[in-house]
Amino acid sequence: MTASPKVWAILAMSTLESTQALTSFDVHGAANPSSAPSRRPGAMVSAELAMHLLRQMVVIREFEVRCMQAYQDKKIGGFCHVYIGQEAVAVGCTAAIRPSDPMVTAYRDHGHALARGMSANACMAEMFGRVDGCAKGKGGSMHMFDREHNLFGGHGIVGAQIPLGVGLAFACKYEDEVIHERKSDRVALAFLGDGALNQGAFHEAMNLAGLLNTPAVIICENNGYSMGTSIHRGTTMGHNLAAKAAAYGIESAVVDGMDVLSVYESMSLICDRARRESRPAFVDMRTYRFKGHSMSDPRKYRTREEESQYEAGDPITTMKGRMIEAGMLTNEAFKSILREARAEAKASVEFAESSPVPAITELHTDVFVEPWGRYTGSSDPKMLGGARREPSFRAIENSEGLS
Amino acid sequence: MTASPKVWAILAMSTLESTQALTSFDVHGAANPSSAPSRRPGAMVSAELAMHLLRQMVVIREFEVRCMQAYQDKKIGGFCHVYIGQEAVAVGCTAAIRPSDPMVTAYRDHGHALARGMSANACMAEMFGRVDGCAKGKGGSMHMFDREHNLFGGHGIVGAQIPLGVGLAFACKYEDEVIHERKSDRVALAFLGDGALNQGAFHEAMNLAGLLNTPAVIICENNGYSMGTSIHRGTTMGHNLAAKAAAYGIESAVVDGMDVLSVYESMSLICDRARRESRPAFVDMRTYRFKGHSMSDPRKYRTREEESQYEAGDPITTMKGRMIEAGMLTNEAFKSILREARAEAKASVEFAESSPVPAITELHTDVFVEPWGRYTGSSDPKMLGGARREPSFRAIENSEGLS
Amino acid sequence: MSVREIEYRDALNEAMSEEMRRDKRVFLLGEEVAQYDGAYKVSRGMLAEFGERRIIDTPISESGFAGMAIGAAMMGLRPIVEFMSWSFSLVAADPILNNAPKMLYMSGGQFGCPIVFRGNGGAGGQLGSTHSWCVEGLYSNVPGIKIVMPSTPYEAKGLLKTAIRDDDPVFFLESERMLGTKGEVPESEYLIPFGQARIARAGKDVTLVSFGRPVLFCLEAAETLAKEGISCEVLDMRTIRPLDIGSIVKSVRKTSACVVVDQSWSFASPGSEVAAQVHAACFDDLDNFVHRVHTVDVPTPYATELEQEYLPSARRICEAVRACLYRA
Amino acid sequence: MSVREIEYRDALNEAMSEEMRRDKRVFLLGEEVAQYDGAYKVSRGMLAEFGERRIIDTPISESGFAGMAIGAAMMGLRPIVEFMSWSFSLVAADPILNNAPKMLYMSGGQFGCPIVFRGNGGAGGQLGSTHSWCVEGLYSNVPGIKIVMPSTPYEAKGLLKTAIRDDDPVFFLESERMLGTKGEVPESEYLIPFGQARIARAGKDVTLVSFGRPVLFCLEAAETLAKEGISCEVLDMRTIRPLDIGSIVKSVRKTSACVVVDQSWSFASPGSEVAAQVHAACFDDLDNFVHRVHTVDVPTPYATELEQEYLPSARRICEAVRACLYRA
Ligand SMILES: Cc1ncc(C[n+]2csc(CCOP(=O)(O)OP(=O)(O)O)c2C)c(N)n1
Ligand SMILES: Cc1ncc(C[n+]2csc(CCOP(=O)(O)OP(=O)(O)O)c2C)c(N)n1
Ligand SMILES: [Mg+2]
Ligand SMILES: [Mg+2]
Repeated sequence: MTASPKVWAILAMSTLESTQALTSFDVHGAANPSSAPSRRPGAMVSAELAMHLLRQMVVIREFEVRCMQAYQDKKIGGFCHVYIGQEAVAVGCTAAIRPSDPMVTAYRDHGHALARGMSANACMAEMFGRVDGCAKGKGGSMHMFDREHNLFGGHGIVGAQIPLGVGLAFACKYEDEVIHERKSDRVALAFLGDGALNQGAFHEAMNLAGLLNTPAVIICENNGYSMGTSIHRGTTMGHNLAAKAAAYGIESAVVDGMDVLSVYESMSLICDRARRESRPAFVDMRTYRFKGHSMSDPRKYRTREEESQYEAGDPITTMKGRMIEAGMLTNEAFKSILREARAEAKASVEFAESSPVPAITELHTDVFVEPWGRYTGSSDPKMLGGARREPSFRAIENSEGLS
Repeated sequence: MTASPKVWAILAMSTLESTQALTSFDVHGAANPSSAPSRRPGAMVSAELAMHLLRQMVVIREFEVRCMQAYQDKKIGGFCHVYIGQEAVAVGCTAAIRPSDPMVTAYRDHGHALARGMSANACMAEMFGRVDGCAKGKGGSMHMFDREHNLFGGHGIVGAQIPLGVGLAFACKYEDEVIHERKSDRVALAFLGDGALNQGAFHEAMNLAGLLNTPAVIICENNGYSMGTSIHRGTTMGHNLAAKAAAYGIESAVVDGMDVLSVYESMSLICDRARRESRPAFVDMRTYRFKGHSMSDPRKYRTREEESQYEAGDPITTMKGRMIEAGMLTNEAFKSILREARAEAKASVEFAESSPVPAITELHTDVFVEPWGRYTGSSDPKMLGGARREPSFRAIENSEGLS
Repeated sequence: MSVREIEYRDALNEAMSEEMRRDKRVFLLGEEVAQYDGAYKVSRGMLAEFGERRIIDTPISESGFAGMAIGAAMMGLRPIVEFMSWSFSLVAADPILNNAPKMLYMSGGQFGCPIVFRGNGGAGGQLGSTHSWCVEGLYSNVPGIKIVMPSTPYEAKGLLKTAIRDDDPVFFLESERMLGTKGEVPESEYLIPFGQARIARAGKDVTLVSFGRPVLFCLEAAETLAKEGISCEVLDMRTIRPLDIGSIVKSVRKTSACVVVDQSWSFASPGSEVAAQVHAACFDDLDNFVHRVHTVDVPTPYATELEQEYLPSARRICEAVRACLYRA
Repeated sequence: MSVREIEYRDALNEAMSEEMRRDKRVFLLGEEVAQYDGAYKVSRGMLAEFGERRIIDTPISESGFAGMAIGAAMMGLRPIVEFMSWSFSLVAADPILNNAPKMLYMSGGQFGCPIVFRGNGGAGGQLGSTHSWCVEGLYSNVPGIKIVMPSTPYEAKGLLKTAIRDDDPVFFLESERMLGTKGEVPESEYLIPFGQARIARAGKDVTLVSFGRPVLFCLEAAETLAKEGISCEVLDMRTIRPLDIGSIVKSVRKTSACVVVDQSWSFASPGSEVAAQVHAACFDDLDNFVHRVHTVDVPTPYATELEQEYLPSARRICEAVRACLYRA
């Protein structure tokens, strides 16, 4: 809310390589930057941008709180994975790229959608299964797509989005260089969870990215758990994911995902290099999810003490404190941000509730781009369920072979 | 043929880590032990064993020559991938393990089958599609199985055998430790080609082996090519596969696969450790296939010069020379080995030719272990092809639900 | 014989636990099966009883651990592989379809593959397109596997025990929608053989053929139709492969009408197979063509109203029966 | 219009090359497609013409490069993905079945997936169990894809051009057994629309329905049967999805007899679907049930004698036709 375009120093990109001692509740293992004591000054961020980052994180937080509530109220169905605790990642990453840079993520995708620019209304309405949802209610919580904002989903199958992300990067380069014959400077982001590291898709995608030099930045949102499995129980070398990237000759960085400025600056550097040199990169983004895996997770696999330790590093509180310290924010101003975000989140629930249920005819749309023409396959409702003695085959009359 | 149990020094296990300069035709890249000049003395091998290794290599070579001929004569169908040039690998590896250690490989599997103990007759008859084949002619060249000799295939899908191999190791340990409650000391070998490194199955299997500490020794028969694709065109970090193993915290070795003694000694050490410590290991086994990928490969992707350079390091010639030098072999003795091997290979062709074609009824056996009992599914030939107006359902009479 | 009511999930748990007590070669592996007690609590308490050597948490590597289990099965162990959802088995399609069902054949009878793959199948929980697979629509085309779809806790327990003792690969398709349903299950041991349909409800006007959860929809429809004077015979097939066509034919010869209810997509499905086989076997017996009720031939929608319309339902079954009996 | 005889493989090559000249968004990727000129020489010369940015050799990572291509298609490119064999597509089952066909639906119409997956399918070359998949038996259950099976060089070219221009995912199933077969192909451009069967041979006694290579077996059988006084109408369906049931029904209403010949396993196959649909649509027209000829319901054997017996063949088609016409 400070009008002056004040600039200030932020944390540098964390590319910690040393093996630090584990703190008592360090779920990640060595090299956890949030426990790194010394921080050196790095690039600059404008007050405007700082405010933007803070505001987005707060909006996501408030949105997710409403989302949990709506789920408890059974207004949202299916699986629902909230992003609380990880806000700095999506917010910092999307701030570091351009609107024309495509991006793809997994099923814990509300934060990415909002950070990318999807309206809270469209996102909430999607979860309510309503026509004003980003996918008309056909995708749901795990499958958020936004063509306008270059968000290529929301994908429910663990790891499946990684090759897609490499494909987005490939396409940027191909489009710019082969079709338009100019040097490409786009980059694609592909997010994955730490559990997804163990899918073959990760391996194949990393090798392809490395071989074809696709400008894909592959970001492991390493929150230390895949469901109830801590990274060390599921992933070899979990304490040093750089080894995984090194297997493909891909450079990597460890970034403090609990610090939005660190995320922003690191990702800016990493993406700039990926653009410039047209090369992939891998990021071990250290973060933590404050809530359960999905809405039905008693979190017996970790202690409340561990949780509190991470909660003490809440990315919103941290950023807020930093901005107040820098004279960029007052408590008053923060309260109004919070108020606005709450109002926005609440409004999205109301919007979603009042948005119409999709017409039953929607069931049959979006199966194909090209109209079936004289399609006479079994999806013809008349063929199925036997509603009629003898189905009238739409096409019999004008049926003709080519020869 | 020397009766005296002479022993002699062999090459040490090659765990080269340094990056050596590439020789002009080095398909593997750095750290190719076959171009390493200095060799230090290592463990010992008895004359008897030396003779066994040489003889097996010669038998495989002669067998493969016959096999190519029979293929050209259209007596063998399907795909056929010969092992010429790589003999030292299967021979050295199988000599280093015990009969009770299980083993699994890919489709270039004749060498493994013979080295493991399958008779040339059974192997050749399988390729001829005859009842005396190891799988009664139902598997074919790519799918050689031998229960008696603990060979678990021969697998046609690139990479698919790697998780199976980890499963063999898992089962050894489980059987010995959980069922029989004694410390396990078995090890399982899983072979793969360098092209298979890029399958997701490799990644998932390596991670599982690392996590579960299965005593699986995973051996990449790195012949520098997958079909027409040199390792550097298909595999990131192809010059240093240790990086791939390191991604899973698995120790690895580079072994000179053109030198059967080196293979034998290295594998002995590696397998012993895997047994003792119940841990996996990865081996970058540097080798070369002298012939094309399969029988229809003009080998345009590499030069004849490169081929001659590797042919100069023929594992049989090398071993023969070494043994003559050590006074363990005469030219005469070698000739008789060759003669015997030729006779054996030739006999296998004759055997295969005279072995009966499987009865058509074999088509329907081995689908299930447990008899169908009152199975009435569509595999009933009477149901298909409409041979009869109204199929007689075997089971109608005695059909009865439980309630 | 004492009988209690227990949940479908507990019936599965009992089947596995009993077989694991009986045979040390049996073990369970999958994501979250051990420390978490199973994502859906099917393996609740099993880690405590059997220990971590036999109840094994795996990383999210379906292809890897399915393949690993197949290797172990070739060695004579008897793994039970839990797929948290059969929807996640697509990444493991190669090991489960190319290895398990063909090993015995390719090896000329040398290596069998006594393995059970089990997990939740089917849509209905608003999980959207990626998480709602009815894999029976895909996989039942493949010879060498047995496919089981239990519709009640009783069937779940008896069939799973048979599956674990079977020497061949078995695909065992449960339903998240049914895990909490209760039903009578005897205390004493029983097994249900494969390939024997159960007459879930006897009737005379029309034969309803189904497997798994849709059997419940059929029973619901039969109730409604009874009020209209239509008497339905409901066959719970229990296994898709082997298919007990004999029992179907017997019933259809009596009723002269057949409706098949299959929760998978229609095209090239178990439902098409039943229709085609009944058509062939009962050509002169049928008064109308075999009517079919499936999920609608589109990807699975998320919105609950669309999903409900998408699924086979008692309403749609009633419509099909009326049409089949010319009462529409 | 000038017509020449060219090989099936060259017809495919021409289709791709013409479309690549026409539209820079089209590119080809797969194992050995570039420097090796294609494992089966289908892409011969294309690297030379289009360069390595558009003809791309990939590592043996079917799941990875299929997924990568799908991502690129979502961005508006039009990839052609070559599977050296469809048998190798099982490792890519998740991207090709869970992503490509559902992207449009899940995104509410925002992201389409204009992609062609193509390669050899079917048994017959003594490749054994792992390498002989007829994936139409598995994949045709899934909505959102179009499945094409060309039986001649003419169909191959015209259908592949349509596939490349189509805005939806197309599975294009070629046959290694047919790559060398020659046929007439016009010099001038033509496209063949999807969902329109071709009457490969007109007849009046029985309708033979088939797709892909087995169409040739049908024609062979028809020749034999003609000598016995049986006149067969052979329908080459060209596409399995969409299925031109209209043309089938029209023919069956004329002949009153139908035999479907499908090289996949019988259970829950395109053949079952055709039988079930014809049964439903022609209930009063058929003089006998729809007879079916498939590969035998066992894993693919290696030995040539077993494999020949395993495959559908003119002999088995003749038997089925005679049985269907009560002439057995
Ligand atoms: C292939 C596949 N297997 C299993 C699942 C079920 N599943 C959904 S999320 C999840 C855990 C993923 O953990 P991680 O990748 O760390 O992401 P996070 O939930 O921590 O964001 C699992 C096992 C799935 N969706 N896809
Ligand atoms: C999943 C899969 N993709 C493709 C193939 C076709 N293919 C058979 S062998 C081969 C090359 C494998 O090379 P490599 O692993 O190096 O083994 P090598 O032939 O050198 O022994 C390919 C691509 C296959 N069998 N399986
Ligand atoms: Mg995680
Ligand atoms: Mg190789």
